[in-house]
Amino acid sequence: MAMLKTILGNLLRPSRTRAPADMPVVPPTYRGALTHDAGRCTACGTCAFVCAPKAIHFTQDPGISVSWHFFIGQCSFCGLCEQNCPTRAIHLRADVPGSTNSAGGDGLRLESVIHLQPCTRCGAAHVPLPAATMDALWAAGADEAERGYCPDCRRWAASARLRTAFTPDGAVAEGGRHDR
Amino acid sequence: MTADTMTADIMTANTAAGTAERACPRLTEALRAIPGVRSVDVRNGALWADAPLLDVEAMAAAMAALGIRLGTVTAIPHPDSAESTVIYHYIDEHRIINVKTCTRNGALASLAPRVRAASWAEREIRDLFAVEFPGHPNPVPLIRPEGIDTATLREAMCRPATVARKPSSPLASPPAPPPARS
Amino acid sequence: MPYSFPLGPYHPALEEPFKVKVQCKGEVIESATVEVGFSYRGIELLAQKRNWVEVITLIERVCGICSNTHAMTFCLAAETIAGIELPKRAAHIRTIIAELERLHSHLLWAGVGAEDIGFHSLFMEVFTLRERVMDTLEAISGNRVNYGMNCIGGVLRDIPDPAAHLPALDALAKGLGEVVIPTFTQNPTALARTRGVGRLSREQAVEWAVVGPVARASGLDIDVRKDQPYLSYADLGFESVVRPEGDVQARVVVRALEMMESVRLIREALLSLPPGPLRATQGLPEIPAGEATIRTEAPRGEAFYYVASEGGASPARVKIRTPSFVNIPAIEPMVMGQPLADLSIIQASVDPCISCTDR
Amino acid sequence: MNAVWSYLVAIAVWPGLLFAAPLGWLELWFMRKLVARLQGRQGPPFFQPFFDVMKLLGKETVIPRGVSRGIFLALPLVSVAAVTAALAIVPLPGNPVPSLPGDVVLLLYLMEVPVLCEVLAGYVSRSIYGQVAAMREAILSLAYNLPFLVAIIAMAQVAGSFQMRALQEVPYGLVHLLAAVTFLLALPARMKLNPFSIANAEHEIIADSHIEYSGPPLALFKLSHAIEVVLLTELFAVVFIPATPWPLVNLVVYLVAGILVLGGVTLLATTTARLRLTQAFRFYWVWGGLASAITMAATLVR
Repeated sequence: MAMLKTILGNLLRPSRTRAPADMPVVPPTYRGALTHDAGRCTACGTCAFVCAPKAIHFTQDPGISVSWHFFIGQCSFCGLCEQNCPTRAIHLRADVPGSTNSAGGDGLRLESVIHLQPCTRCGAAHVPLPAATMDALWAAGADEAERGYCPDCRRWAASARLRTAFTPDGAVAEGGRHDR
Repeated sequence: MTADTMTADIMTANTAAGTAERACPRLTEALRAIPGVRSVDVRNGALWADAPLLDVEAMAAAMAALGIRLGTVTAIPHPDSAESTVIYHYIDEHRIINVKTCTRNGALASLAPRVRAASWAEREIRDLFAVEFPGHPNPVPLIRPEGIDTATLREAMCRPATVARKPSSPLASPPAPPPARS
Repeated sequence: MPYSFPLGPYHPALEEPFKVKVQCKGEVIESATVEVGFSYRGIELLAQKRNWVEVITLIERVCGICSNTHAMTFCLAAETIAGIELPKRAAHIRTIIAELERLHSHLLWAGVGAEDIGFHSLFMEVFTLRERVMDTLEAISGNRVNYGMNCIGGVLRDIPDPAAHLPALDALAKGLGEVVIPTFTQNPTALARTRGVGRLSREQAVEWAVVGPVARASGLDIDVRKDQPYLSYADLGFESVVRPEGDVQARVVVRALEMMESVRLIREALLSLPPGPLRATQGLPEIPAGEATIRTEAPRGEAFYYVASEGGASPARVKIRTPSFVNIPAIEPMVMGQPLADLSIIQASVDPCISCTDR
Repeated sequence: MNAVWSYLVAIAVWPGLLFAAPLGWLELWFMRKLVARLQGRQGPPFFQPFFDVMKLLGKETVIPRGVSRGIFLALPLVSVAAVTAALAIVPLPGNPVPSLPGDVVLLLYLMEVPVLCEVLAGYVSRSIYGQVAAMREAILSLAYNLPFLVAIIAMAQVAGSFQMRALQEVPYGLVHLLAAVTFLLALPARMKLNPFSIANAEHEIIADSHIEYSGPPLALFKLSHAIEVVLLTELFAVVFIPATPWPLVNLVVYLVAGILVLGGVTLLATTTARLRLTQAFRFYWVWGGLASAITMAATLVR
């Protein structure tokens, strides 16, 4: 009798069928397609490392740019790239539908170009820090010239400063030019 | 599993033998009594019995007497020979009892005539790693189609994995095609 | 005249490719063989060729329904090897997802079971309920299946507002208590198709070493959540559901009552979600050499994992023994002597998951 | 109008093919829509049964190897022809065919032909699923024909004649009620609806006995089923619903009665699971037999 009551109740209620037009409410946590912010990416390679189906890969134009590539047909929407990205450059956006690939290999392919800059000290091509990060790091008093350094030169500069602090008499050894 | 790690296991087994005694004396005693069992110890919350020359049928009889069911059987092929490590995983509802042994000439006596639960596990191992289980009542392929050779996975599983340990920046190395998966 | 009747590998009663081949005389089944392996994927091999982060994504795809169980059990094994203690909040969240997944799996099963006895209206009601579970899982994890909640050392996603999911649980308990359970246990036609059908005695259950709801419906009180409590089950208090009859009806009832217990567990876990970190470790996992065997109670029964590490970048061996792998062979004694018409509901009553079996 | 013409009109136009096919589709649509709404679904659009048949007409006909082409293609034709001819006998208002003595017997015979065709279709298909379906269909017809035939024969007994018009003119009484119940008992199995959808149990035997049929022959079987639905409901209405002196009112009453009967069996179908063959057989021989016995007893004590 439970069934009879239920189905007669259904007759009075509106139908539960969803037409394509009435899309269900997408929760904010929904894992849609990827978006990549080239301005935040440091090309560290973590996203490609954690991506099990290898939907993400990098190509580079040596000395000029690094490109981040994404193909939705291989993506499993696990969200590990977003979770593991140290600079939060990747987001799985709820407002971008996830299922847009086809067997033919077409579908969403993203390419995002990260332009390299020559280091102002050693000349090595590197990914510059995001502008906001630079402003925060070199806010007051720091050496403005370090803004254009590559990570290795920044490390060298920091260690040089540290050494200066320990040996204030100024006997800073020259060199420290890392090989790259 | 290489021979080195197996010896290492045996060494830990000898030092940790006392803990097994304390955890479940009756079970440890029964395990020790199975012909071929060299040592019993507790590791990672489970009982591990090491028995390279295990008498498989005696183990089945002992476990049946204790009323412990067989969970499954794991085989780990050895890369340098045709032998495989075989682990019998018994489950007594409160803990897992693992009996580790090794194939002899690529074969081990079948448990299936006595233990129903071993039938599919042994058929699968035979399909994947070419471990023979003489005495199996129904030695037909389980997961490979008829006509395809045994040892579907053996070679591939023995091949060492080429997996990066850490993420690497594309800038750190000259551009190379992504490594092909084996 | 005896004839052989193949159910599968492609058949409307089976959602996945496996085959029950029966020999019949009249309408009565005289012998049966179960064949699997139509879609073997070699995940155990692939797991050795992936790093410890990728493996979780891979293992999660062992099964489409109990994906979380597999990822979670693998993570538990890796955590055991590395000696990582799971934060309390992470354990609670894992428990919530595991029980939601059980609800989702059992409801899916109840729907398929209803279809197999030709009860289409019940199927519709059950799947409407299942939709609520899926919505809840999506709201928590962002995905309807393959939730990607687990990482070695904890969970990746938080449940910031536990109370928001309580209305869905209320609706579920109402739907189960007022429609699904009464229909399965009182509707005369549903009873006619399930009572006394596909009997597996306690002795047979022991002999075939079945696990999970199939074992509990045959009077074997085995449940990993009770026997060897993991995650938060010891804190939340767990009651296993056991029926002695061993027929399809008992399996239905066991699953139905388990769903009620799951609803209770989820509610309590949500209400008592402890504060604290989500992960015990930061960054990418480092797993030392070692080996561990872990079992958890998947919706279909006990899932067993053996994970070995040699301290490398990837696992040295991952052995997956899914509950279906031991439950599916037991279809053979169940269908023996039964009418052909009951073959589909009997094979469905063990909730065979071929994705798990052909991992 | 001479007799040949009236027969032709009755078979081809009214109440035959030209009207019965759309009416059958309408009734099938009504059932599907009602089932959908009872299950909380949207349901098919109005023209869906028509689309289904039209789509099948455009598909390729595949004949299994080793199956006699003639029999394979003849079965659906015979099935459609038989149900249409049966419908032409039913004295619906405006039916040009004169009532003949003994046409009830002819009607009952013609109504068995589509069942026979289905059984044969399953047997000749060389498919194990089709053969099991055919076996089920054959056994089930033995079960439901007991109350079905008794309901009609009881009415004939009361009328004292095996003529449709005589059945219609029987003065209203208890036998009408009992026979109607007995008839309705047999109806779900006749229409292959739950809980007696045993011969077309897709989760057990993939499909019904037409499993090997495709394209136009399958479309003819579908058409035959649609006309059979009209035939069964209108036969019920004509025999068990009291007629008024106005033919047009009668027509409306009959159609409404048919729809109501369909609604009832649909409601039953949506609240039940499918029974096993043995259970259905037992049901019909116990409850159907009981109803039949009571009905027959009522005709005697009257």
